[in-house]
Amino acid sequence: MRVAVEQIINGLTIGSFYALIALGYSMVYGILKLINFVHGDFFTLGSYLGYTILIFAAAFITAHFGLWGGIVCAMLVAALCLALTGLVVERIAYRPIYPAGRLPAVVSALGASIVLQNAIMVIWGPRYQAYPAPMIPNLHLLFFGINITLLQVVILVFSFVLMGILYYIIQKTLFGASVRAMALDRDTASLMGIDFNRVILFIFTLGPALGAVTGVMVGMYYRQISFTMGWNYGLKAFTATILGGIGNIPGAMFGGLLLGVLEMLGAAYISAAWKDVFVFIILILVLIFRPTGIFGETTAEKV
Amino acid sequence: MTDERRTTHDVVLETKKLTKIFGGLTAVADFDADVRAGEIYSLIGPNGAGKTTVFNVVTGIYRPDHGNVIFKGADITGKKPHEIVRFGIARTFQNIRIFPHMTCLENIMAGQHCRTSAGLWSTLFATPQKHREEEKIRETAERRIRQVGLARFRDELARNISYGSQRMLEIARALATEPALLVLDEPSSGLNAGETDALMKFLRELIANENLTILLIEHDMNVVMGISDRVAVMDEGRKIAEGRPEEIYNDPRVIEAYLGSEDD
Amino acid sequence: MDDSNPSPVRRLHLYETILLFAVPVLFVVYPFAVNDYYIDIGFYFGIYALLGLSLNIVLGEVGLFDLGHAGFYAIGAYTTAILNTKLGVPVIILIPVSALAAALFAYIVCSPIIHLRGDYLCVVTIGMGEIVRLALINNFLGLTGGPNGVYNIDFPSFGGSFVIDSSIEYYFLIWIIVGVSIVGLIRLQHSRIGRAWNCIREDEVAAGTTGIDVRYYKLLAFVLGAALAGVAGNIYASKLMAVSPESFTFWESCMMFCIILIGGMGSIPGVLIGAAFISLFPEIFRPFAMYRMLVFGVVMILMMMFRPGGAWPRRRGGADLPSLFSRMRKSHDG
Amino acid sequence: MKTLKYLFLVSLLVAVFIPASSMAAKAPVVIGLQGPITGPWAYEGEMAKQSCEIAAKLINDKGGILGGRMIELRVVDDAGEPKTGALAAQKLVGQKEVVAVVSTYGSSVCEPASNIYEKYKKVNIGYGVTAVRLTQRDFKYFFRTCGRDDSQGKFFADNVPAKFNAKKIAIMHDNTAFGKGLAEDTERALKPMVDAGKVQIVYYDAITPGEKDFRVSLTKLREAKPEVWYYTGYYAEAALLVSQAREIGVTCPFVGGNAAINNEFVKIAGLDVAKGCYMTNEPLPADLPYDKAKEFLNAYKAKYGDIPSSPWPIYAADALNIIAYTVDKTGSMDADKLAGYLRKDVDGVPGITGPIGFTDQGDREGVPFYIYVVDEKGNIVISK
Repeated sequence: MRVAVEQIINGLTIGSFYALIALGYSMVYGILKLINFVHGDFFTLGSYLGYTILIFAAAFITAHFGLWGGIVCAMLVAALCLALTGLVVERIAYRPIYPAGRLPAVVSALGASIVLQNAIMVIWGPRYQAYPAPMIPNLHLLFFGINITLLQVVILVFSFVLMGILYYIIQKTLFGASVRAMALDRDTASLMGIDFNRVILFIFTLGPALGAVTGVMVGMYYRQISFTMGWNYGLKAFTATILGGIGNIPGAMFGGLLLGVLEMLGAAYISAAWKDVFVFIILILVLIFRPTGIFGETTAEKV
Repeated sequence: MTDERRTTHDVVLETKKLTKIFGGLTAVADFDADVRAGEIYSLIGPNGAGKTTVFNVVTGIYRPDHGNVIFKGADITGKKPHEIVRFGIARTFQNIRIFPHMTCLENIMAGQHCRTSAGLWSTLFATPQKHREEEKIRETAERRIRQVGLARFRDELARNISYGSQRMLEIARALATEPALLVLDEPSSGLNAGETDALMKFLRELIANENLTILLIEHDMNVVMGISDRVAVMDEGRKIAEGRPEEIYNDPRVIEAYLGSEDD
Repeated sequence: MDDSNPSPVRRLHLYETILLFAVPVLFVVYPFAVNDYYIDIGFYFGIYALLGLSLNIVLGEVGLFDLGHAGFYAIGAYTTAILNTKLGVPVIILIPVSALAAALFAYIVCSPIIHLRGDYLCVVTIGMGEIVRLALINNFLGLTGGPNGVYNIDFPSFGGSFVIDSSIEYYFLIWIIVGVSIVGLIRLQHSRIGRAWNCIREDEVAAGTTGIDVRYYKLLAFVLGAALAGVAGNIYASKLMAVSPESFTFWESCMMFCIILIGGMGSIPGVLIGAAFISLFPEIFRPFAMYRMLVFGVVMILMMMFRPGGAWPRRRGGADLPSLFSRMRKSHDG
Repeated sequence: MKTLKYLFLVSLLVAVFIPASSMAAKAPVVIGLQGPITGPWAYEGEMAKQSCEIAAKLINDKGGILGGRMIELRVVDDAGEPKTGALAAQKLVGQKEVVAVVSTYGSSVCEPASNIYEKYKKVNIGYGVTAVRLTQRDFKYFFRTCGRDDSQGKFFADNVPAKFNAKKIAIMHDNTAFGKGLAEDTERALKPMVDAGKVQIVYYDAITPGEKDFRVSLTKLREAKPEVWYYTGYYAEAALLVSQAREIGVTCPFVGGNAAINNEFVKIAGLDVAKGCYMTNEPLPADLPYDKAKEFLNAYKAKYGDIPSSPWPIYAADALNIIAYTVDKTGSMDADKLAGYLRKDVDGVPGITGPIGFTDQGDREGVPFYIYVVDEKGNIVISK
């Protein structure tokens, strides 16, 4: 029992990372029907920026704002930088290619991913980088014999708050409604006076910023980052997006969390080496029986 | 239309108590109809009456919840679209669905698919038999493209020709499947007056010269009254009237349900 | 209503005619003019061309997003490796066996998922490719050798007398297979099968109501594509004499995807151009050292900016190169 | 946009041709290095390149070899991928001036590459390739300066259980060719003791490299209650493993393989967690009494700030050293002469990692092992 509960908590933690990254995928897919391969690398870049800030500005920030102040500061700067990067990438790699259709955009996205990943390698070097241990809180908590860390609790709470805010924006505000309308039918939405560029601005700043914050959290949680890690997280997060029903915001959140928990349970009760196989088989089974994901609409095509 | 041509009253297509429900909405309810060989049978009714749904059930895109579709005595209920084409029912769509990035001729050649059989091996090894078949496909397609007057666009991508031409192309593609029943979903929508007249003339010639039956959905009353042998009126998923065009034209139920709605 | 006014058939441009004859000559002469390193580059170009042709069936002709094609490639390579090293089956016999194994795998895996649309199919193929790779790493059934892979694979030989073991022999082996595949694919493109595939890509519903068995032709594309990828796997395995999971990653699938889009969907000359780009570019740009992938990415974006339809999109009707071939053949037939 | 296009093309052309036009001075001796300069193992490639550059510089600063000829290093990238590796090898064998090659990191990349070197008769010395089978192919031109999986596995079986008085052993690997090979060989070496009932392997499983979360595997490990835990993979995962293990309450001693513990490990895991972690390792440069080691280490540290964070780059430097030595001694560039000399006459030649000699198969002779431990200050020292 203790093991199972611990695994589920671990699964939720890793799942919340997937979920936050998946949101970025899902928003872009919803509007542009584009698999945004570069998103995993936004996440990596965010993680490296957070690392750099903690390393170089550590003493100053911690002295003025305390331990958590330093972390918040790293997250904010990383998020801002990535929001900007997101816009730049959209402008350079995607905007000129939209009119040509979605498949060329996929290649362009792959190209952008290669560029970003290798730029990170060139700038920070190919070695693993370690988040500075003194900058990271390491307090253990014991609830009824269940071992979790303070950091884990903070990450979980913070992730859920972020997801809650995004959920609120998308589902409850007028602007969110316009994003959803755009996702449903771009032409009609444009005719109704919704500004396409504003929606693009929104998804290409918020998505990467969320990715960056996740990157910093991952850096703190595991302490160690590498320039290739975005590829792995990106693949998992994209899988989560599909699992939940692509383009569907609550679906992406749920898909991410589910994927994390499945992965941990698969590792615990089947085999650590085969856990990804387990996850992909579940994904395939879900899609066989629900061809548009768990939360996907199952409307028949209008003929 | 002259009555002499209708030499037979053989039923080609028969639907029995056809019902299709989407979620809570009954799109088609207990729809009975019989289409006789050699006639033009039109289905009219206000928007949302379930006409296109009937077409989709007949051509296998939807599976009915109840009821049967009988074609030339065979029960084809729930068969897949490509199987139904093989039985001899071909259709067009309300919003034209051609293959935009293929040439006009290729579009029509695709229609011959179900009447030919060359498989993987005979294609890879280019057997003489495959070669002959390909010639036949090409000849049929050439004949049909001339028939609809699009021969000059033979090698043009289908998306590059005019809307009216695309309509004719879609009909030619359907004809290339060598159907006994041609199912046309609003063929005149989007056409100008001249094109509509040409279409009516074309359909009349078609029914006169070929061994064919036509099932039609049409909004344009001039077309309906001008070429139909019989007309069925649908409202809210049910058939409310059936008969010769002039009978329908004067039927008070129809005027109330359908024509009456235009007074709003 | 007859207008017998056929459009004039578009004639080949001069450069096209030149290319048509010069390119095959170039391919034959090339290996005699350079050293083994450049011949090997030509060989890997051939491997990617074959992989590109195989994915082109699925992605280019039918429009199915397959981002797990490396899985089929892996099945072919490992079938060869395992049967050759464990049972001593000659590599040359294993060419069709690998093709069949990959085709069978594709049939079994794709049957239940073939109805999925667009990106849902895409992610399932990604999952399929990853499952294959992970199974190889985890030493599936004790056969795949785990991360070390399988080694000591023989060279292909014809009855033991003629052994293919030099770079130039491999070069011709792969390009003969590519050539044969191109002929086969051109024939398919100009047959009811190829048209059926294109119809499905254009409009699945309309294809169904035009009498095309959508499910059957989608599966056929996957099976044929997998079989060709399996052949590529066989040759790759015997060339390297060893296979290991690093060669069959998701990245490899992405590169195959790029071959098609860089070249042009459904275009055979396009596939060759795309394969050349993917295989030659990293070699040409070796002097860039760690910057070379950076440049590679930038060029990918630029290509899509300037030629979004691919370097050599398929031309239809009139005289595209493939139809010229078939017309030439026809005139031979009399 | 058009100018941009041309500008780009021109810069590409320039970039391609500049390296070719570099001037040739007094004919240097060219030694190749094939390594993963890009790709997932790029950090290994980078360090190997740095190490070889340092090693070459040390030789050149002393006046080179063969009476004043300089060593020139020619690096080719194999991206840690077999096909690219084969092409890289093919590129080097086509260059007649390349005398011999230091090649490469990763056994599955080395396999096809060494086939090519063998076929084209080019001496190649592996530096990060530990799979046993590589030297069992009766190859004439293949050598390696690093040890084999089974030598370390045997060392573990002979020493570690006794040291910790442990009966229950957990073995964990990372599913890389190296990690898995070492784990399998350790298991094999332990087998006689297992059969005799002296020890018990209570846990044997793999984690996935590149992952960040191993809590699940560790929970399983915790439930198996081992008395010593051997991890055969790399430091990046090892650091995470130990941190996470201590978090969830795994208390048994951690022993890493020779790639598991280094300064980066201490940095990532933090001193609290890292201290008291053990590893089986060849003598570290810092512990080597050899002059070469001190010299190399100081030079490396002076240039890059720290010593290499994995053992392999040092083997790469040694491979380069031994090639230079052999060319100098034989005065020949002929591959057969070099291979013959390496096999027969190189014996106890001082290297960074100790005396160098090769068996008839091309394996390194007598790679010694020690148990190391991370001390209170975070230094990695030989455990008493």
